[in-house]
Amino acid sequence: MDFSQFNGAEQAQMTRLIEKKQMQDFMKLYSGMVERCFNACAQDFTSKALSTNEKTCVQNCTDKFLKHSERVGARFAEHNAGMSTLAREQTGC
Amino acid sequence: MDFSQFNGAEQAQMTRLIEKKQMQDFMKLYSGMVERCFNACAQDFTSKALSTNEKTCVQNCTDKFLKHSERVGARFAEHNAGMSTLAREQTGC
Amino acid sequence: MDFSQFNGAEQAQMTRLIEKKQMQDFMKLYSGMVERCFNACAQDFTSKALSTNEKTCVQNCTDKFLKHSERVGARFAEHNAGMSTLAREQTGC
Amino acid sequence: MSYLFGGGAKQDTGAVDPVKMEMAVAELDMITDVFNRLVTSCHQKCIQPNPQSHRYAEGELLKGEAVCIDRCSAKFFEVNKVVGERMQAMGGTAQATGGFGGR
Amino acid sequence: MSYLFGGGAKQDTGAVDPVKMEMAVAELDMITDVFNRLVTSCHQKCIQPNPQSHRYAEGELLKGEAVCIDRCSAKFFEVNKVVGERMQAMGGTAQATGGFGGR
Amino acid sequence: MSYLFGGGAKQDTGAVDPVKMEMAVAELDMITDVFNRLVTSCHQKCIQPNPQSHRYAEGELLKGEAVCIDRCSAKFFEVNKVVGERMQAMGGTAQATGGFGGR
Repeated sequence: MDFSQFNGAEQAQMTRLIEKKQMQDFMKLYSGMVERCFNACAQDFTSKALSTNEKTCVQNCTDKFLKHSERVGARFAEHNAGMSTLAREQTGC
Repeated sequence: MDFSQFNGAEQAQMTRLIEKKQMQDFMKLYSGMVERCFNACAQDFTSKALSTNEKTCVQNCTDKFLKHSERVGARFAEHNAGMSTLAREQTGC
Repeated sequence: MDFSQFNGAEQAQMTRLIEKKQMQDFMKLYSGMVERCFNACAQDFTSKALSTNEKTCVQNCTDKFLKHSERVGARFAEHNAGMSTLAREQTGC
Repeated sequence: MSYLFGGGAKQDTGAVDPVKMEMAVAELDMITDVFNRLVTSCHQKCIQPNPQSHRYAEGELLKGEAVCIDRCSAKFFEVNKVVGERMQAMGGTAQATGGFGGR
Repeated sequence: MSYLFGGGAKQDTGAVDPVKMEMAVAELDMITDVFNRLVTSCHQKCIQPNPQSHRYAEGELLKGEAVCIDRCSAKFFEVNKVVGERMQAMGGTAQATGGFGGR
Repeated sequence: MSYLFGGGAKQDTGAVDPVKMEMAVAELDMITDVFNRLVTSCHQKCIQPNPQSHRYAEGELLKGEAVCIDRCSAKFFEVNKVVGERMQAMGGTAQATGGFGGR
């Protein structure tokens, strides 16, 4: 996203909106991970407590998912940076 | 959620927001149930009318899903009540 | 949706809201199609470039999905028109 | 999705009633939510019965697919009606009438 | 979903703090998001283990289904707690405490 | 997700243009929507090829998983580009250029 055509007031409002969106995204990441790791790891419903195996599975699932998201985020950022450079070269701006 | 630190104006606005969210949640429950029960029950596309079996299936699916949601909601409320009590005991508030 | 009980100011605001929603829906259609066609067509992760087969698959998937949405939209509009007519006949308005 | 919304006309201007607007927005949201679920469900039922093997050999809707979409949509509307009736029967305050915003 | 929200009382009126409201709305959104995921997950685990063959022969919750829902919910709360701890351990700024808005 | 957004600088203040803000918010929403779908799709393709049998024996990304994620992301960007071109070809007004908000 390129905010260079935004004036000061617009940039300030955009910053607030991005912060709000980041908080929402963080919470969605969190609840999405709960659902994902629950579905992958909780298999036995003859007991109401997590077994040791299930708990380890949830911990690994969480760690791995966070590392996955981070790596995908790095590729995404590179791609966007590449697109911006390309656009600048093509338009001469 | 604990609104005890909210002043009157804030509580009033929060009440309006919660009512709005409840309406949205209700509508999402409704459309989610249509999708879920359609996917579970509509299997035969050689006809455009629901068969008697399909219709019964949709009715049972709806009834069961509502009872399921209600039971999950009761467990959820108990859990949240327990967490609040625990937090009060730990913090002494 | 029936806006006949809306006054001018309300209609104007509603029109803006509908335009905003259409833009959001369009973007969701777009990203949903990317996900769908990616999942259906990208199968081989021994290479980072799309194969010719995969690319053709994505093109066909996109074309077909757009035609599918259009046809479903036509049925949906007919259904809603039918419901409105029925309601008018029943209520005499 | 312009085909979803008509629009009557009553040209006296006036103040905007926020509650009325909120209800209208909620209705609008529900209509598009239902529409999106209809698109997804019938795509699964009619276009992608076997996602693993399906390779999208052509971009046209096949005759059988088009017929399936029509029947699938009709069944979806019926399910919508049945679910709405059931929710009302169970004491829900559903205003659902089997239409999606149609009055 | 009225059972999700209690509400204390402190009756001095005053100005609305927009940041406080935004935090409260975000928390509210997260609670309902988690609740909806809980409903979906336990429905999959307890009611629809085999969607293809399941034809919904009755509208009541069977005894085994009810027991499964209770255990499934309890496990889901535990998973919620473990994920929250793990995110904090990995340097996340998660305020998650194992509750959903409970303090 | 701070890595997604850069931010130029042009310090003259002024009035906020609501249409411009709305376009920017819509673009922001689309970027995060695409990003979330990318995360989910590549998680399915690379980390959870068989959810039933997968028990998460370790919390690290395995070498093969990391390589898969890189290739999966690259393919996803290509699919994004092809879908955007196709929508334009079919008369869509898509401003999609193969980037996600990159200009």
